[in-house]
Amino acid sequence: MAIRRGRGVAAINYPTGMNLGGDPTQALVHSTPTGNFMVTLSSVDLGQGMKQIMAQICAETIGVPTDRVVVDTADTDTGPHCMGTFASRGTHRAGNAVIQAAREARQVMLEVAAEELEVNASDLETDGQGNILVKGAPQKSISIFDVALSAHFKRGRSISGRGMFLIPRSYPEKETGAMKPSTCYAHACTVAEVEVDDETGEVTVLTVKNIFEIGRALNPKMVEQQLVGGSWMGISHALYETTEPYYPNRDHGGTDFNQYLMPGPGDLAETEIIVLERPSADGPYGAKGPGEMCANPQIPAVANAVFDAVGVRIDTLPITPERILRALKAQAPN
Amino acid sequence: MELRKNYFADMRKDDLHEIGQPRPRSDSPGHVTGKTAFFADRNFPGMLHLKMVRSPHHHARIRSIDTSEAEKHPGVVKVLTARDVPHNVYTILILIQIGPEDETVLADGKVRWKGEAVVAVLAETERAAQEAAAKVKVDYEVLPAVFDMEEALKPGAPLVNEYHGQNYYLYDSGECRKVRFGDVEAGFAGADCVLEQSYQSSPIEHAPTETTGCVVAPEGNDRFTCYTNTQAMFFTLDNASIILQMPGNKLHFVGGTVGGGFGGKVDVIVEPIAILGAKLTGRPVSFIYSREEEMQISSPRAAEKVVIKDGVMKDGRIVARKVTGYTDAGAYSRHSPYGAQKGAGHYPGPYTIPNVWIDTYCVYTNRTPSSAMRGFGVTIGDFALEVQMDKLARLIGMDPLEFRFINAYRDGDMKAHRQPTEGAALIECMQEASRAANWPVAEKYMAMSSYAKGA
Amino acid sequence: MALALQTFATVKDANVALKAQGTCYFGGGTLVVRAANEGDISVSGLIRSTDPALSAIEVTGGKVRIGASVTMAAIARHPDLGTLARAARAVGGPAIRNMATVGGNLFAPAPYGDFAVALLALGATVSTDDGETPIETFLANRDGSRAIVTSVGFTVPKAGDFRFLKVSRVKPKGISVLSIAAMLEQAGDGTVSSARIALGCMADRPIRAKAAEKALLGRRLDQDGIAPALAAAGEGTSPITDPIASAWYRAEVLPVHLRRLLLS
Amino acid sequence: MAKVPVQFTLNGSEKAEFIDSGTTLLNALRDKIGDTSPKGGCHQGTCGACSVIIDGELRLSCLTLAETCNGAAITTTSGLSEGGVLHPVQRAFLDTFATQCGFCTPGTIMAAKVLLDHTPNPSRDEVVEALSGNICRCTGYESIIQAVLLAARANSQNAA
Repeated sequence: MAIRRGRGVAAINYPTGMNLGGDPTQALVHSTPTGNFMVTLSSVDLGQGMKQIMAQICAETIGVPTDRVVVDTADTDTGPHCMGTFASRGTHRAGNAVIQAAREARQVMLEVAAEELEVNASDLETDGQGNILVKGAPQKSISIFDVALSAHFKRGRSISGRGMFLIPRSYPEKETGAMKPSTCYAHACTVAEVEVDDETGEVTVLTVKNIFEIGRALNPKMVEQQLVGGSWMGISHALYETTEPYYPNRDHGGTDFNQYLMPGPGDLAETEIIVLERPSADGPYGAKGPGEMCANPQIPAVANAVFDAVGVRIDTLPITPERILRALKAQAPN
Repeated sequence: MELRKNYFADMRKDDLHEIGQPRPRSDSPGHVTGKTAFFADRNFPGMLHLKMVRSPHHHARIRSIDTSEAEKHPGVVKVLTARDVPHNVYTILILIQIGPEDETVLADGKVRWKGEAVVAVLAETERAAQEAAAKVKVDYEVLPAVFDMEEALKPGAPLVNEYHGQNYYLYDSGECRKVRFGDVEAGFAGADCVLEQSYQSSPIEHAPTETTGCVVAPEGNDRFTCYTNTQAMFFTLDNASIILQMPGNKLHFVGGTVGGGFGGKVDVIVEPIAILGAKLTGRPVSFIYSREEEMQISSPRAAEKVVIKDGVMKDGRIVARKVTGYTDAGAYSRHSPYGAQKGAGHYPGPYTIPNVWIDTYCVYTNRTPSSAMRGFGVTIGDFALEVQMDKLARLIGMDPLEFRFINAYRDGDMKAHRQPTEGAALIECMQEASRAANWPVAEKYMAMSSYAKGA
Repeated sequence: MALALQTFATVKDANVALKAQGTCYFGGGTLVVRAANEGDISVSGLIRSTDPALSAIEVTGGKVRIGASVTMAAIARHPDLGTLARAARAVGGPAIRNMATVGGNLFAPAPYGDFAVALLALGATVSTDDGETPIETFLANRDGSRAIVTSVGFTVPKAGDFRFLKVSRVKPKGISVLSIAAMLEQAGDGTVSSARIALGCMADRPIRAKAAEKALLGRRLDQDGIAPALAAAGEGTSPITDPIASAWYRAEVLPVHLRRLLLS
Repeated sequence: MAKVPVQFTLNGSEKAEFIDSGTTLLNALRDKIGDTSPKGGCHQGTCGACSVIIDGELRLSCLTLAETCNGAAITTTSGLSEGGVLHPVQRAFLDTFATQCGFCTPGTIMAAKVLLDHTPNPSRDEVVEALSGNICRCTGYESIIQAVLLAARANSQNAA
């Protein structure tokens, strides 16, 4: 009996947004009379925190703190069209639409402020705390609260904006496959370290070190949530998950969380996450989609680590103890 | 988590107020107090429960359906069959002109996978719906089924889906999506070593803790509000509009926080039939997948087979790569033709290779239709590519990490699908991995950059 | 018919009610309520008894009697049942252990029923109003069993004589790849004087590894001593195939895990 | 259908309802009483999203029949915060970013609370064991484990 150790590496990239484009998302932004901002979308928050991120993007663009922004989404009677939350497109597509809408609203806001302060709108800037200042003369300022009141009740201006983001659809050329699948790509490299019990085929993932390049971490704590959860799911895909354990045989598919296997809280690898940021040319504040790609590199990294440990290649997912044991027995001289 | 700000610092503004800040999530207080409203937290008086009668066979002709006993069962309000569905044959990607329509909302004449929806029962209680469902009599003539993609592609295999006419999706490029770049055969001929390997996966479930479902309430003005956990509001609304032949302005979709999606809630399955039930009964209707349905009926990530043939030089350069990918769509398309095509755009991975040949097939078999999942079209391909990379490195006696540096794409490199590389960062990720994992590589690799060569 | 629960003060009355069609005994609910939730419409009447004896644990002179309604959690925390705590904790997660009963575990199909594996190794007896039955006989006939199980009884093992191992893919709460319980008494010279070994998942219900038991007698618990038992461990088994593992895999790793348990 | 009376306290307040016999506590709480904080993730006892505390013990409300809870004291996550002040476990879940989609959160918080009620200073292994019946598909569990450990530290500081 032996517990054998190995490590493996994998490096990947991943496209942001719906493959081949053609996937529009719209956003509307308007201010309330007291200078709070509503973002209206029909995008769906799946738990990844889209509402929070859209609020931060709008707040940054308008120049107010995030808690002054409310996001109203996922109602087709109020929200303008969004293609949906999938393909790592939420932050990128909706974020761009929100920026465009927020910029338009900001412009009206600055125009109203300019009238109040009797300066040119182009001479104004926001301080991020809810005030509009004259560049170079910050003592001359007005609060966004007062600007919104003025816009509503005195000047009859709507501080609002419309945003639409569309990557034009690419059609693959039939014979060569020339096409534009995506405008930006996230990157990752994972090193996994495993122990394999060579009598039972059981694998323990000891550590995973994940390096992710995601364009821009708009909210680092929320990025961390995605990346840690994704890394767990990647290991889960590598070693545990399938609805058809004897594929292509259809029998014995799991029907509950006892039979459908995923690592439990007692199976966690020591997980290290390092984030690099190379802003994308067309992402909101440079962001790319981190949510999907973060679950990919662990799978081959673990597979390669298993080989490094016991010298057998399991080229079929998931890499179950049974597959490892069969391979070890096939390899061993009888 | 650590942010390594030393990379690409010249490309980034780090003086923003809200972006880059770890603000607390505005939705979390609702989550920890149990106040967040998920779709199923809405309860309406008089709500009916929908249960589906499903096919026990992988492939069968339906000779007859007798719902008379079920309709008489106490508590049953309505029993729906294919003839109740206005536009019963549909496909979701028709909205972006990817046809043909190939799937039935309720089976009509045939079932093509075990678990396919045949009859919908609406009753006052879940129990009554279950009991009535057991009284629906369906007379099946069992047909030969095919489960293996290679078998399905052979001449004479049972035909899974008549709307396609063959067991693969027909792209405008033919039986597969193709990418042709350089001369792959010449590349193999000139290579020091050639390695061809095959990789396989089996279906994977999203397994969100909240199962797929919706609650539909008539608004009393000929409009219907559908509370749903779909990942795509208008995509679902527009498909429901087509299936029900109802103008979109009669439909109001309300989503919100979804209890996990991972791609599993982009199919349009529960909403149309629940809206139809609400329309025909005038009552609110709840259709929520059981956990068993979520695990075995909802679309999984497709099983894939990936065959990779590489030509590599002893100095570490990959000179030719041929990839043949097969996506097991199950019985219907759903999003699989799109996923298989996405694979074609992803191969040969983040590496610059002068000669590339890619074919990706979307194959039909008699199993649960597969669809999108986190990493759609790429996850399994990356497993295959990166295990192959490991094998190639060992084949030529090179460190697997150094081998990747040699081939990593950089800004300006032409990809196989003829887009120049922009914004690459693979090299920097690997440099950081080398440090973090204490996996040393030669200094020349640590000195590399993703910026354009020579820049 | 809609589901309905009927509650009786005595086991006797509950047994009478169970003679009606479509009835089933309701213990902790982890099996029967789940089945109803999943659409099993064959049961419409759930019958339970609130007889306090069903919830009692009596330990007298080395003998223990555990009422059928006693939960896994209650066993795991009982001061006199420390040797069994590991087996009780092998069942489910904390919430399940607060609900799952000893009686129910006797009926749980593989890969469930790990505590019944322990009871089989302990040579327990199973009591109903009709009398006592050796657990082995009870398990073999459980599909046709209608009388309410009232308790299980056994001799509390000496510390060190009883060993239990559950192998699962998911930690700490996965269902079993297999489980093994062993009741081993050793003579003064360290040789095994009596052995009862029970296996979970090596059939559709817990079974004894009788060939291995026999092969251990008179042997020491060391690498050489246990070799014949390991070689015989699979005799008479027909492991289940399920989403967790195939019969092939279970058969392959049974001797490995048995060795680890015996040498532990 | 035969209606049966049930009466128990929910988060300290008396509740009395007539329900169909055989109704699970989960359905009674959600559909009759209007407490939707316990979630139905599986109705099989395999996910833990419906976890509640009954007389101090963690239970799965999807496998508990409501009529067996007569006279019981039931706690759900919706009743944990008092006067708008979050329970230390709730606070800790916010501080460690331990919620993503939030569907498993109420059940997991119940499991964490009952652990800390009995074991104020748990080890990591004890936390892992206590959470083992609560499936989370988003987080990978680490942030939840950290939340419970943080809540325990907060408790012990308050006690000191």
